[in-house]
Amino acid sequence: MKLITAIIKPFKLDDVKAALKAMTVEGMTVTSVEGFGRQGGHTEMYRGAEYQIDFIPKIKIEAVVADHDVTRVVEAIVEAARTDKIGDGKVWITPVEGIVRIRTGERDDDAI
Amino acid sequence: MKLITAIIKPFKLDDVKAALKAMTVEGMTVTSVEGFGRQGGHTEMYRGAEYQIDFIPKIKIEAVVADHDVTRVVEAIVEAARTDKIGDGKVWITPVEGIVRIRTGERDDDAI
Amino acid sequence: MKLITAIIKPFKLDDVKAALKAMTVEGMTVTSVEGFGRQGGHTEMYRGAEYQIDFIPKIKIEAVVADHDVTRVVEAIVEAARTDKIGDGKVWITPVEGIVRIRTGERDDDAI
Amino acid sequence: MDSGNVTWILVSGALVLFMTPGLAFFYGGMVRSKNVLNMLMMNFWCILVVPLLWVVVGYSLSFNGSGSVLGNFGRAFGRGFDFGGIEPAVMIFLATFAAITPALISGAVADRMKFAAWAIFVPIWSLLVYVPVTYWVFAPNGWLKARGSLDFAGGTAIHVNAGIAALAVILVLGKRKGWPRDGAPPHSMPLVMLGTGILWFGWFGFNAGSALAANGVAVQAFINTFLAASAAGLAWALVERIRNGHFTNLGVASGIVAGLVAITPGCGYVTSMSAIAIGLIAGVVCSVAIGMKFKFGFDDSLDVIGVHLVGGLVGSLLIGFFADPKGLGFDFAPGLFFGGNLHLLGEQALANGVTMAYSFVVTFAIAKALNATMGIRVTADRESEGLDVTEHVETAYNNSERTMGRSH
Amino acid sequence: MDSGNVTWILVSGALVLFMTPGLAFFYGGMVRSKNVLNMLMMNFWCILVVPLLWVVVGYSLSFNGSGSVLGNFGRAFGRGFDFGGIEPAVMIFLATFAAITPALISGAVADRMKFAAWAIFVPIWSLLVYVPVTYWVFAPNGWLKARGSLDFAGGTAIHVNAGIAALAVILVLGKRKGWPRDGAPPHSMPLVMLGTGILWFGWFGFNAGSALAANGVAVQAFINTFLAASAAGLAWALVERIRNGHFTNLGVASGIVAGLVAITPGCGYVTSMSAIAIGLIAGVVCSVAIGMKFKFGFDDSLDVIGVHLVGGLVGSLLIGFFADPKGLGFDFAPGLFFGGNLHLLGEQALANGVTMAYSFVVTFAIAKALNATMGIRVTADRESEGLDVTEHVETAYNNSERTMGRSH
Amino acid sequence: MDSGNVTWILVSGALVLFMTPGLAFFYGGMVRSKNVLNMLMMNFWCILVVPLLWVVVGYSLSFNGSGSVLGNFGRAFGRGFDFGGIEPAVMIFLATFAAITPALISGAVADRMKFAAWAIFVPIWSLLVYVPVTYWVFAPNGWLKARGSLDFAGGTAIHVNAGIAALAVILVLGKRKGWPRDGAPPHSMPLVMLGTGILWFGWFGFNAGSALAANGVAVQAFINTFLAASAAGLAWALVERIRNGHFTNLGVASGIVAGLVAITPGCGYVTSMSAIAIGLIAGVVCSVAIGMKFKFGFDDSLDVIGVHLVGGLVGSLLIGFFADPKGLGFDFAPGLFFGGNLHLLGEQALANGVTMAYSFVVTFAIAKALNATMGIRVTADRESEGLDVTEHVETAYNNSERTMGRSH
Ligand SMILES: Nc1ncnc2c1ncn2[C@@H]1O[C@H](COP(=O)(O)OP(=O)(O)O)[C@@H](O)[C@H]1O
Ligand SMILES: Nc1ncnc2c1ncn2[C@@H]1O[C@H](COP(=O)(O)OP(=O)(O)O)[C@@H](O)[C@H]1O
Ligand SMILES: Nc1ncnc2c1ncn2[C@@H]1O[C@H](COP(=O)(O)OP(=O)(O)O)[C@@H](O)[C@H]1O
Repeated sequence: MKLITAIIKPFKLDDVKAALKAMTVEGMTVTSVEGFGRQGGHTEMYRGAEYQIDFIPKIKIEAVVADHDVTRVVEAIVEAARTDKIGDGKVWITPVEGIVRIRTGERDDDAI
Repeated sequence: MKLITAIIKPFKLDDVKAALKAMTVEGMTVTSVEGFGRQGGHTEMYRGAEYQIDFIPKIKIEAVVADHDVTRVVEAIVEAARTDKIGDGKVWITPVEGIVRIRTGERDDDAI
Repeated sequence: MKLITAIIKPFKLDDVKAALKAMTVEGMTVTSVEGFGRQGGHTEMYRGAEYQIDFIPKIKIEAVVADHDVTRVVEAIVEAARTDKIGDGKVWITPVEGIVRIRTGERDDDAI
Repeated sequence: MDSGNVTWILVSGALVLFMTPGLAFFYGGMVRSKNVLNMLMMNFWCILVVPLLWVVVGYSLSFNGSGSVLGNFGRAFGRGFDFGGIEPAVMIFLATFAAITPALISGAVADRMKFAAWAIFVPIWSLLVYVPVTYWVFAPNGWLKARGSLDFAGGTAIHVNAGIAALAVILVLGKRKGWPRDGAPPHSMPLVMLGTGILWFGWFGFNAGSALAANGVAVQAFINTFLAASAAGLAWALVERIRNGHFTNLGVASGIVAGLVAITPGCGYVTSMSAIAIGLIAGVVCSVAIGMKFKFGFDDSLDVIGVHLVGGLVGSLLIGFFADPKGLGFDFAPGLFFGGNLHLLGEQALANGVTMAYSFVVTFAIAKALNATMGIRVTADRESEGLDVTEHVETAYNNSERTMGRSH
Repeated sequence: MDSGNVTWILVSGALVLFMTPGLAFFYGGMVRSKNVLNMLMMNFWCILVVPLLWVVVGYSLSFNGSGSVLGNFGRAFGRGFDFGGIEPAVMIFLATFAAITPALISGAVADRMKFAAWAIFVPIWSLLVYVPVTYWVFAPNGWLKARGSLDFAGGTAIHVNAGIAALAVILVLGKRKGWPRDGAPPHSMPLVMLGTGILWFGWFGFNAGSALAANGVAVQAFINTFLAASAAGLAWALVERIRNGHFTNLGVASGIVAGLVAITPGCGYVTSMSAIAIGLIAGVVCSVAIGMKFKFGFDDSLDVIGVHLVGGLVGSLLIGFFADPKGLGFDFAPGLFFGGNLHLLGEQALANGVTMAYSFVVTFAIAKALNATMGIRVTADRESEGLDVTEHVETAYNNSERTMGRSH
Repeated sequence: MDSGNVTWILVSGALVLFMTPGLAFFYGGMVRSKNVLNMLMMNFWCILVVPLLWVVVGYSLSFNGSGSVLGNFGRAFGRGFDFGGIEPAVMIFLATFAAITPALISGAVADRMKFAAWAIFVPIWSLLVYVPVTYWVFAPNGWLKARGSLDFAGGTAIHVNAGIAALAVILVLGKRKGWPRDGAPPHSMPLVMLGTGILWFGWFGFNAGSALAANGVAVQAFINTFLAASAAGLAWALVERIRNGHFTNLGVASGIVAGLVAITPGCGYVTSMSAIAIGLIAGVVCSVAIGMKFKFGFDDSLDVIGVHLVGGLVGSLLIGFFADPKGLGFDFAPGLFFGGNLHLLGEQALANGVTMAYSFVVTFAIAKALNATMGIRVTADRESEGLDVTEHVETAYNNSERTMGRSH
């Protein structure tokens, strides 16, 4: 199994979710994060003082998937999240050595 | 060392923390996340327009533990987080290649 | 490639970001988390009832870096985040098997 | 009709109407973020339903009559008023009192009551409990008033009444899951403090407006309202500082409200220094009284009993000591400290005792009846998931930047 | 000068001024957190620019004159007032009406209008639309008033006027990206409810203050304002309960505002029971009317048309049925239900028809002209990123514990 | 006693009381979320402690006397008042002024002052600084007033006084860690805007209420308060637009408050057009003045000096130019633009100079003394962790769904 982590633009979440649902990825976990990257940030101004805000709201999606699904899932995410504008984000893959479904105690591929 | 990641129901955090504390896991990091899974979401309604909310508040716990502790810790979490109802969440294990305690510079098992 | 995960004190984020920027780490993702550790928490009191708050606000930084950068980056983070007081946090390293830049489809070291 | 008096009554009415949203924020800030909309809704509901009921029959039954126990229908459906006189203004001013009284109860039932049951409870309780008690205490011929008890702006009829009713309802409703071991701190203290500010602001209308004219009594009631709130806020803060080592915002807020409750019955009967004394006493007593619930094991979520019942009783009984007709220059029975005898204190005790007994019994019966028919408690699952989503299909805060699909 | 009347007018003025921030929170809570400051700013802008304009020329053109279509400059630059008389108080009281009227429109253009365009739109619209319509409807010699139409506190001149103007602007502005398929729930319902509370509180000044004296009419207007809000809040809540199964906070809030809008034109012309009827009707009609936008495909973000245009029309036309001079004891044309004929209803229809036609055409022209010159819509990128950061370089909520670099 | 005047004073008192929570939200929104409760508490503390002090001795020493420098104890402990007269209403109205004045200072010391030190500072400062300055400026025989300086509602006695005191305290207190390099944007701009709305609303009571009667002066003060706030909000917004390219909410909010401050001393002495001029000038001057702190290196966290000291001075000195007894039709010294000579301007300068000198020296001494005995600054650790948790064992926002253990 692998853990697929995707950093995407917030307004793309609905699309990515739909894409994953369509390919029967049945679970994922979503976190509100802030990203720093080439996209750069913006400046805010309060009573004349400038604040450089380097961090931009992003959404992180984590999904543990079976090995044979990894490529498809990554592609689906990339497809759904792309706007072709800077800041679209990344998807990365890390190894998972085991997973348990808390409710049933099922393990590994059964637990995904 | 391994990184144990658990997705649990928010109101179970206190129990899981107590269980981990009891087995002398001395550190963990907690994030408010939203989960998508079999549990399904709910519908909200504002001025007659329906919003399908697919994401449910969950808590993510991350703890880096020594290899020999992994099984015990996973079991303790599963035990403490279970309500036997859908949506109880998952626990998964990923490899960690090194860890440093920032304050002291201690490394690996000493740093956990 | 490796994923470097750092848990730091919130007010150190600016310093860590500056340090990483200085060494041309061009991307990272930041999450507001709560930490449980030796630092301990604090007590709050509402109408005479005591609440033991075990969790302390922390910042999690995640950065995927090329293998040859790992040591430097970890050291830079440790350096920048240290206050020598308890609760400074941890940095850990996990393996990454692949990464894609959503916008361009570039992969691995090119995508970082 | 004196334009100054009319203005005073109308402004006071607007202020008291504003108190119910204020109460909603005061309570709403204290609950968890998953239950805040339910709390707001329970309060707003009272300013929808009760005023209509009040104009249709409530006012007439509460104030219009010559008997000693209940009014008649002489002012029902808005009829019988002299359009050029002051009475319509007084009637609508009093509508806000009728509305906020059941709203007070909502703090006790927080986090677990079916909204449908609350929706029905409010008008029934208003008719069966609020209306008769108000007649006894306030109507010119009401028997408790006629015997000589004093209640300037609603200590007995409103705070004691609502406080004891809260106890009756929660005895039927039961404790929240996990209580008292588990809990959650207020989800938004700034919201609590906003509610506190609005309540204090509005309470000037509540108390000083109850003079029903812009005269010396109104001024004194205004002064007393101000000072008792300050004194009780200070007292509660100091109790916490001494007992626990810190000044807390929630302590100050609670003290302010306790002081406002306690001065409500006596604000037109005591001098400034007595108002300070009443405030200090109420702050100390209520800050201790809210511990009772843990001792006796009733889950009064937001301390309606500790603040409104106890604060109301304290303030009402202290009239028996502090009432000072000479100091204020108009005529009523003096309290023990100002040349009176035990009679006034006895009447205060009787009025509150009768109110508590009646309100408790009838409220308990209403709650039992609703529970037997429709059920008054949400399921355990709904309680865990939160009442905002399950009872109202809404979420209080959606701070995300996300866009989502919508259908209609 | 009667001190009670002056007090009433000044207090009412303060209350109505407070309504604009209230409206800002009501609207601001409903938008996404990335657009809330833009919404607040559009509203606050109106209380900066319009009152200045009002004192300089607006009031004079709107009220001072003997012609039937527009006033003159006799009171321009604050001149010509009798310092000891009531007129200065009335002038400043009315400034708050002028200010809140364009603010109402902001709810329709939410999330996508260039702030610079709004900044210019507001004073132009006030001068070209608000001022003449106000003269026709309210000035002693205004032609719609002279013909016999009734508008006590601004149903036609304010709500219908702003509502139809909102339609004109959004037809030029276009729909938000993704609308109607995508959307986002209100980012802070407590903020919406706070706005609702402030609006209701302030509306007593709006309606009852419009009597311009603390007299029996003011009292009745106060009562009617109260009851119509309650009734409409209840009606809207019940419609939702029956249609969708739940009582919602946003439903209650929307109903309260709809009721307040609907009673505005008639609050000084109907009795209490009629006010309840008007509130109930408005609550039902408006809760259905807000669905129109999906049917006809205009993106009225926060339902300004469904609530203010429709609510204002309902209330204004219902005067033709419910106006009751005998019931209130002073002199004006009776409605159909109280001995009148169709004449009044006809005049109401005419006044609203004329207002709608004029306001729509002129507003459309202003919006087109601004669009042609400076553009009134933000770029798609700015719309996605949010208007707070892109238009105002500010963020509403920074709940982080983080410290950041600053330069100045 | 005229019922209209009493109503006006009481309503104004309620409005001004509401300003202190308003100020708390205005300031509280600007600090970080870890310090907001400390900010609220510093403000609420003032409405607990100061009113009690005021009734017990403050009012008597500030207003009751025949000497030129200080009052006597003739009204101490609430005694000596004529129960049927207007004085008790005036006394309690003025209590709200006494309370908000030290509250203004809290904005300067944000994020780093020990609450225990603040708790003691407030009553001491009130007695040693506020009371005498008030006597000089306002009491019938006060020496600055007797010489001929004008201060209608508290520009000198309140804003200049509090502003310079803020400077004295922060010189003892020192800069926040990391200032000026590091900082944090306001944690909740909606809270700031709410505070702004409440302040504006309440300020009508502050300024127009200071006429102490519902007369022509009150009306003019009301108008001027309105217009100066609008004009200054607009001016500040335009300065930012020109200088930085954007209209910001915080700019508008700051401008509104600056305008309200600046019109406070002159609101009963100038005409509407002058009020607009004063507002415009104050908006421009204050928006520039808040940059001083970076230049001179004093850490005035929320710009109390830039807004209240500078705004107060501007408004007070401009009386010397704009005072217009003929325009207003009652009797006082005219300003330079309306037929006066330099005398009035000189007196204004003197009154403010004396106030600044006295207030600075005594406040500095109080702060030094407190620092030497108990310490006035929290430890660096507490400053980093935040004052809410460390000083008040509370957290402002707990938006989690989590349940936690509790003991009691
Ligand atoms: N090396 C990295 N490690 C972790 N997250 C990264 C990394 N690089 C970028 N990100 C995340 O991806 C987001 C987008 O990256 P950015 O460089 O702005 O644009 P792009 O994805 O188009 O290259 C960032 O905001 C950040 O959250
Ligand atoms: N494959 C997955 N990868 C990551 N997180 C998952 C995955 N499947 C489920 N989750 C997380 O676990 C939570 C519970 O899963 P769900 O399918 O609803 O119920 P259950 O755990 O009972 O099977 C989800 O809300 C989500 O946060
Ligand atoms: N084993 C662990 N796994 C994950 N996170 C940890 C672990 N131990 C500590 N942390 C994180 O690091 C933070 C600091 O740890 P703590 O033990 O308090 O101090 P120190 O870093 O000085 O040893 C914690 O608040 C927590 O977020």
